[in-house]
Amino acid sequence: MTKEPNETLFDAPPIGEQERMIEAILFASAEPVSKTAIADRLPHGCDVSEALVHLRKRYEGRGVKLVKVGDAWAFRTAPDLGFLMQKERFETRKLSRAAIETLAIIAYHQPTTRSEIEEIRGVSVSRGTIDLLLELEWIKLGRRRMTPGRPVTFIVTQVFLDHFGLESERDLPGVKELRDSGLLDNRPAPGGLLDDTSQENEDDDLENTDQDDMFE
Amino acid sequence: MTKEPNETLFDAPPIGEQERMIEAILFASAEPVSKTAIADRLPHGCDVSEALVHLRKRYEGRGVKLVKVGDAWAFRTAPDLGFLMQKERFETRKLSRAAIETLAIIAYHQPTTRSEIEEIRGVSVSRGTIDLLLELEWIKLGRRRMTPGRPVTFIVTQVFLDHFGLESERDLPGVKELRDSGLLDNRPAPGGLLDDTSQENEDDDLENTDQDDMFE
Amino acid sequence: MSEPTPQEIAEFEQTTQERIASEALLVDVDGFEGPLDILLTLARTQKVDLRKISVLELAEQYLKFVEEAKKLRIELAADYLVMAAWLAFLKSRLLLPPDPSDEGPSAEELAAHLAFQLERLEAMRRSAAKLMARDQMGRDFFVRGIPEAVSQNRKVTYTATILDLMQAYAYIKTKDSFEPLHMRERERLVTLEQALERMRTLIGHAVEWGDLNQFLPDGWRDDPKFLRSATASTFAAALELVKEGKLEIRQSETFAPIQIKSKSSE
Repeated sequence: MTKEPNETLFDAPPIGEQERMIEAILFASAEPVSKTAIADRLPHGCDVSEALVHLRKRYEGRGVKLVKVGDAWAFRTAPDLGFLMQKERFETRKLSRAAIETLAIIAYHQPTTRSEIEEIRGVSVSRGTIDLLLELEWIKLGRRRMTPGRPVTFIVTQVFLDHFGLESERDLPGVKELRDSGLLDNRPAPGGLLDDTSQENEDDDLENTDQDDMFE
Repeated sequence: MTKEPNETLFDAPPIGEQERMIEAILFASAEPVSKTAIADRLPHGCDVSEALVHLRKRYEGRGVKLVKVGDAWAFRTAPDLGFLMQKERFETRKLSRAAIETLAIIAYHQPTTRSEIEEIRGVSVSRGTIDLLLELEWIKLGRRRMTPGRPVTFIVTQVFLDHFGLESERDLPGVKELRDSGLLDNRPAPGGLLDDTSQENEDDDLENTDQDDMFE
Repeated sequence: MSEPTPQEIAEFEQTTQERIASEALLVDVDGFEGPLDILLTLARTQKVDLRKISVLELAEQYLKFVEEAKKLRIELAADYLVMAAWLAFLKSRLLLPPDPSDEGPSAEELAAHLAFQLERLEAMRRSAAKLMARDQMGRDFFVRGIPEAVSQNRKVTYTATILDLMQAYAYIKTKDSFEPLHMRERERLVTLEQALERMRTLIGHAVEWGDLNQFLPDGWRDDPKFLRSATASTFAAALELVKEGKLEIRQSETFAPIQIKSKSSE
């Protein structure tokens, strides 16, 4: 394979120029753009990481800020100016307690299975709750658990991180304290007596098909 | 006239703060925002014009710029970075047999006419094949032949020579050399090796005028 | 009628409060998300750290709650009753001295796990609340309002090497001298006529049943391609001769050797 001529013909542009190129790319996108995607669009030889550091600093204290979402980057308005944005605000349906708790359990325990969620909450998880979270693209399917039945697991998405302004799952509020205190451990019930939820839940699943319980 | 109470109750935020407020509004708005609309959303007493001047200056030479659209304001990608908004996908294709044969005939027999090419190849030459070679700038039109109908002739170009690493057309190896190098010894073995070549050439039949046949 | 003593009033008020409290819990039972949720609510009334909770007391509170529900003829879902049965079991185990012959987890282990579950549920509730209290997109911060689409341009480059070029030319220049499919090659076939002619001269000798392939022309058995041609022609010729009444033909089973015999020999 022959190389593109410009790969070798030209040096990478100066860092300031790289910075404004990234600025343009990120400004133009509503979704976070991954570092790789940025690099793909810049001339060869650019140092995306370095330019991003400069750019982030440049926007500190401004009306918009450069945020990291997983391995991607995006401009977002400064949260303290939210009050100006009445026009842009979109009314989201208020999530039910069941949906919020399920989301939190997935975020903090991911990858986690449905029966683990049910064990933590002590009630069955209605199919509609999971469906809603999938629809919002806040959760997605992870790898199957290598246990009998190979149950699917759920994990949170970049959309979730973006929505809650999180750089990564490690930035979930209080996650370190929870882990240190052992509350995120998967601790099975001794003798499995209380762990009877799975059985109960099967009938619950069948009855519980309406989504009403998700919204307050 | 009595003044509005809030005019005197609160001072307008400092100009820097007004600037970042406008920055956020213009960033998040789905369309350009007029000065009046900006003023409506800012706290009372702000000097929108003044703040806009500052903001515009701040973005001078950056990857995005503050532009006036009619009587409204918006952020736009800097014009010189428009190329970043185009993603180019490079594809490398091998020239089809029909195209390479046509090119070879032009190279060895130039200046040559279309009907001569057809005579040598024994099949018609599709318009697309010639067009592609012209587009690649590997061939160009030569002088018209001084025969009835004054047909156009084709000759190869400097681009052709550069691509194939030739100094001049005279550097093309002669038929004798081809034979000596064994290139002419690809005489098919008895029993139908000829079949696959004739198949490839079928594309180039008279009916076939679309360009699909050019690519293998 | 005597006035109630202050003590009586106080008692009455206390019981009223308790009754209101317990009824509130019951009337609201629909709002609870299962027995664990009820237990967590009851546990909070102990006003101690969940790690120091008295599971025995909690079990009693829960059982009392279920009793109250029965009295008020409130139908509790099955899982509430399952929990009640389990807590009754746990309570008796906690009260009795441990039986050394008992297998499985101890009452203390079971109680500790229940406490862990309650603590974990509460922690998740708190985390969920913290999560929802964060700045949220579309509420507190906003995305770019005028995104610019990235247009896709496809750029095709063509490649060909000097070798491609030369081979192509070589092919054209030698094409004329290629020999078309030769009749000479066709001569290596046995036609039906040839086979028939040959068979006619041979069948006179076939007085006994003999395999058909004995009648194949010499020198045709080595090359499988020619063998096939000869076999087909000879077989067709044999059938033709059978039709003429000059030959008999038989085969014991599928794929078995085909045998022929001269008919005139009988």
